[in-house]
Amino acid sequence: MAESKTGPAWTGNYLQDYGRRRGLMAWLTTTDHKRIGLMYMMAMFFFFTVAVMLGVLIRLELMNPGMQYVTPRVYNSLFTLHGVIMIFLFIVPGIPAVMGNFILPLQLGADDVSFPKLNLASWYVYIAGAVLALTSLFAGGGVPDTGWTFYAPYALRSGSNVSLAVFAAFVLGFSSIMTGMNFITTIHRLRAPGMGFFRMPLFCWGLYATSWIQVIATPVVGITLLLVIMERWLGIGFFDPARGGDPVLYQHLFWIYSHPVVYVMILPAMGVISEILPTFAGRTVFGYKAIALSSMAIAIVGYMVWGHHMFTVGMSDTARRVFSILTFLVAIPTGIKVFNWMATLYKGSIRIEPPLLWALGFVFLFSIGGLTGLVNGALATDIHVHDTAFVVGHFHYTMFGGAGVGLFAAMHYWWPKIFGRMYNRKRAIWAWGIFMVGFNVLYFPMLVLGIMGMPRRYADYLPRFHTPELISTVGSWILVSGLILMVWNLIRAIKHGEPAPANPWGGTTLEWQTTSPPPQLNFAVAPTVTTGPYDHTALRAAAAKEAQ
Amino acid sequence: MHDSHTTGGHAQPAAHGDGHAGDHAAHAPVATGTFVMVWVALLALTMVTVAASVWFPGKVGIGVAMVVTPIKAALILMWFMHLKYETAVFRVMFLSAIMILALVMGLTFFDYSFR
Amino acid sequence: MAGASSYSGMVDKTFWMILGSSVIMLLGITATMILFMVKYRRSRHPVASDIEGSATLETLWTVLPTVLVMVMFYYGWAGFKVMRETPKGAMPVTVQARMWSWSFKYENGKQTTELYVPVGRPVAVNLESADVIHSFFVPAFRMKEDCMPGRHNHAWFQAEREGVYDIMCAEYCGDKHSAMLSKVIAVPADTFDVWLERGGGRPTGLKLMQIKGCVACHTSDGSKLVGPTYKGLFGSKVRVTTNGVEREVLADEDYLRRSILQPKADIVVGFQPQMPDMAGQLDDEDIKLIIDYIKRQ
Amino acid sequence: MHAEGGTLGAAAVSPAAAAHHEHRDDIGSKTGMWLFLFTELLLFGGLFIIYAVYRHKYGTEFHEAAHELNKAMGVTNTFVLLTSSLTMVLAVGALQRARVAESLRWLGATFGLACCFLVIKFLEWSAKHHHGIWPGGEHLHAMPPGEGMFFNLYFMMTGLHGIHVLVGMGVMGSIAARIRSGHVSPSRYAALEFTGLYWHLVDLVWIFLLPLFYLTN
Ligand code: HEA
Ligand code: HEA
Ligand code: HEC
Ligand code: CUA
Ligand SMILES: [Cu+2]
Repeated sequence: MAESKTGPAWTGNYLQDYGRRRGLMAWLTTTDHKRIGLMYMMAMFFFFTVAVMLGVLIRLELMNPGMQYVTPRVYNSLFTLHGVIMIFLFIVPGIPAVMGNFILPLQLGADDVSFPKLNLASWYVYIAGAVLALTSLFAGGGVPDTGWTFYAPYALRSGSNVSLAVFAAFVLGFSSIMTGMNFITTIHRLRAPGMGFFRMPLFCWGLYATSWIQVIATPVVGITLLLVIMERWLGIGFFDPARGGDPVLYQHLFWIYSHPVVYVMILPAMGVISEILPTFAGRTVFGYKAIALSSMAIAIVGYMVWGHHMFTVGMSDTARRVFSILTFLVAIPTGIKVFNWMATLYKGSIRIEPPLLWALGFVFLFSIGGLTGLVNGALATDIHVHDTAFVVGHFHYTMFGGAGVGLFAAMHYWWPKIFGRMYNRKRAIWAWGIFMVGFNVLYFPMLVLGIMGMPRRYADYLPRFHTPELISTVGSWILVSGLILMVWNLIRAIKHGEPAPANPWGGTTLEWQTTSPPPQLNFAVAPTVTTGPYDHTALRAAAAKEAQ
Repeated sequence: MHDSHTTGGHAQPAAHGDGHAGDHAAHAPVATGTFVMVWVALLALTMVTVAASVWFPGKVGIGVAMVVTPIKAALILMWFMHLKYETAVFRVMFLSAIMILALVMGLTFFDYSFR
Repeated sequence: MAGASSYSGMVDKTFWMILGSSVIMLLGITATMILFMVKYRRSRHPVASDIEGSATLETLWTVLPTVLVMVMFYYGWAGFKVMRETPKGAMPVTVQARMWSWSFKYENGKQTTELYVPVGRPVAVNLESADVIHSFFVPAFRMKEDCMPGRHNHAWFQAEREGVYDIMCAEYCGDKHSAMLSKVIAVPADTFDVWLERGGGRPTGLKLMQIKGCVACHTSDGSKLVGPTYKGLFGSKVRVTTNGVEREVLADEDYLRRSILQPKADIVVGFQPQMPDMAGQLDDEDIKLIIDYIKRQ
Repeated sequence: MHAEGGTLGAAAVSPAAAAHHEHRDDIGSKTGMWLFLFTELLLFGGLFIIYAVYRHKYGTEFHEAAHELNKAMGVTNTFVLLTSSLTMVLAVGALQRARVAESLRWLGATFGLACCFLVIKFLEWSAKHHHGIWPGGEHLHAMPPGEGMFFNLYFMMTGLHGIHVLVGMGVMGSIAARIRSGHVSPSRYAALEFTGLYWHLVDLVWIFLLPLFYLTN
């Protein structure tokens, strides 16, 4: 056909309707990876908002000793839902399904992912899982109250809607697997001409490692959760001590998935940071191969450490030692990443912009999270802090301060690309500042509480824990203010922001070579690659020319 | 669905990726005789395991099964499932998946065999 | 909070060692970040240099952290080793956990709801659970080990100072998880010996029900908690579900005994099957005393 | 899901381009298919871990319980399934050689053998059911824990495998229809090839189930 959508005659972009269907229907039937990414974003933020409210409610209840607003039973449901939604609906699909979907094909110089229909299907499966999860709240039997870990035998006995919630997690797992399969294939098959594996942007490497974990670990928890349902239904007794089953085996199977899955959360976030730092330092990344390969190392070693969640369940002492030493090993590739990031700033030409601030916030908060992980990993100390607020502090620092902040960094970095608009810089920096303060006021006291001996999942506590709990609750309010400011700033930009140029930050990867927002088929001219991903020489030459 | 705006044709499928040039994964079909031989081998190996378990129940029978079953699996994978004729990428991927499963099972037994 | 067991010092030392090196690393990283941010910002350093990497540095920051984490592992292991090696001659105590109470059984049959221990003598705890997983956590002693249904986990400690220390349940176990508290009361060894000999023998029915935590779920005054009340129970007709079939049974002695030993056999209509399986924690004589008590309500 | 493997793969190119000139990435689709097979493998992998643990814990009980299984039926079923794998590769080979009718015949044979497998399985299960050996059944409930575990594992693992056989049969049916309508043809046979891969995986899993359950005494 004569008119070309990406040629000079066509000025539209993927946000505008094209083709037969219009409006909502066009979105719901789209196979465009960019639109699917946005649909994930919408759905995810809806659930995130729900879970956030639950989190704030938890803090409100814990502000003072004694029960104030809810019964213990309701409290137990609160943290269960908060955990389930945050993990299965928000942070696991978070960066891969939103940012991965949008950015991966662009960075590879491809039109779309390998299986666009599967991609759309995975969104629907995600929604189906989410609907199931929400149904479990209202269907008879009561809100699940097991914690997000569904430990047997409590989960086998609880009269609440555990089966439905567990089934929801099972369905969501499938969505995650589909995304993983899609990304691996896309990375293997659709890289632009000239882009060898070691010329791939580091975000793609992060997603590649992540996808392997999704494909290989998720089925294990799938079958485990299915067996929990069978057990509740038919009493097959695999995990029920009354029938000769072993509850510890349930924990093994659960963590065989759920430890690797924490790297599903963090690896893409680390990828985002590896993109942002070179861009704003205006130089190439330091130690490209080390960062790329350490992602794979984390993914592989990450399979071998799950036992560190079980140091007190009565595993053999040998197993405890083996898992402890392996846990320490997984910290090393993470350390390599952090050090290379620091070195990337060295002798750069740094511009302080909101994405960079979020990235540095990531490094700071995630380091605290990771380093507290070492306290958990050491046997003697984990015996004391296991299942206390210390662990709660650790995983909020890693998941929220790490993966969550990584997502926020990605949003600030790619927002102009996604919507073609700039947000207000000053407001973004304020929001970041308030967030950083609120975050630490909220979660640092939890580390202290844990060391003092405050167990987690406690609806009520002894008076001696009062002061840190109170400080923490106040922190949650500061955090909320910062986040609301951030979200408002971003949403406002979609309508009222300045139009964004194709490459507002001076990035070197392929997504910056196309217009903002990108056209429906991503690139007007199919890109070819002749250099590594972070080669700034061309940009610098262009800037020098302009200065003359 | 989008045919009102067709691209200038820059959509690039597998022209690059892992470095294959526009291949459609076509191999010369494997000879039927090869498959029949594999099948005969599979049946024979099955008989071996069954015989071992009937005549030498216990350790020997189980030992034979533990050696023979992976061989049968390899036959299926290599010939029936074509792994022998695919690029190395597939074999590497398959081995990694199996290694992870083995690793995980092994680590689990650090708990069960020491308590 | 100060440690009060023989090995809490080891644990704290490990903790400070890891925390110390972590703080140093965190401060180092943060300071570097800020320094580079100031020194190399575009206005002061307009032209970046592309440094691709350095094999020396990569090796350095692979090897040094490896050494460091191995030291951390070693400390953690050393402290843990002490925790796992119960000294010979330690006094055995059985810790019985159930939804949502603790009881303690001494070798001479004495049973309590608070754990009395002698200062300066090792105590070996044998951990049991009647229903779901609980976790025996004494923060001041830096000790924690789960009570697993169907298994016997073990741990030990030795109180170094007199005092009263919290026991908390650290594994989520249902509605009153956060109320599953008790105390360790560490007293001088000679006082302890006197205490242990006093008040031995079998408790009364009511006392037993307090010790075994029945009172957490049942009352005698007609109000219902997690479980039904005992008031007017004996001799009444109870609607129960047996294997999914609803039926009416007479609450006689046999029924009561079955309710206690195999609580999942008949589930009273209107209640969840949450009652712990008390078979392992009560003997025949105990059960008789309890039934006698229920009869009188 | 795997059924779509082929079609989705064929649609890997953006639709706009597809309208223009036909593009497919068979290797890409095959990569996706293998990834899917890995997830299947790991799904069973979870059960294999459980089996290993309880075999370790209840060795003697497992040996006792295995006596109750019908070895002859298990072995027959193995032969049936192995043969069906052969007919499956022959179906693919025939299509590659553009012998469509022959390919359909081999596919039909595979389908028939799958039916045969399920019938034998059904007879076996109903014999057990008859004796109250059934998940949740009272005889199974009354068994010593280890033996109960053996049978519950047996039902879960062969049950999950049986579901895979059923799904495989469904896929074969739809592929046969698509061969007949020409959507799957000697020049685009990937969908049939992937059905084959899936079917061999089902076979592969059974190869392991045989010694684990039937040859364990
Ligand atoms: C994004 C999620 C995420 C990430 C990335 C991590 C990362 C790590 N986690 Fe965490 N963890 C969780 C999420 C995460 N965790 C969750 C959700 C739980 C609780 C689940 C539950 O029970 O509900 C948990 C629980 C948990 C436990 C169990 C605690 C208990 O219940 O008793 C342990 C124990 O070892 C642990 C350890 C670690 C370690 C060693 C790392 C390492 O990967 C960290 C590596 C990072 C660093 C070390 C910091 C950065 C590096 C440097 C600054 C360089 C210098 C470093 C060195 C020289 C070492 N985690
Ligand atoms: C990514 C994961 C994640 C995130 C982000 C959070 C966020 C928060 N969590 Fe989280 N938490 C978990 C994962 C997470 N949590 C998990 C897995 C558990 C364990 C559950 C279990 O034990 O089973 C847990 C448990 C847990 C506990 C322990 C409960 C207990 O053991 O007794 C507490 C207690 O304070 C807590 C508090 C909070 C608070 C106050 C926030 C909040 O701070 C969040 C603050 C953010 C905001 C307030 C955002 C405000 C913005 C808006 C309202 C607008 C948003 C709208 C749009 C974007 C459109 N959480
Ligand atoms: C975790 C809470 C809990 C504890 C602790 C508990 N029970 Fe129960 N009990 C229940 C519940 C719930 C029921 C009703 C459901 C059922 O029949 O299993 C019940 C039922 C009973 C019944 C039958 C009552 C009737 O109305 O028919 C008896 C008798 C009984 N319990 C005795 C005891 C004794 C004795 C103890 C202590 C040794 C005890 N319970 C401890 C929760 C508990
Ligand atoms: Cu018992 Cu928590
Ligand atoms: Cu972990």
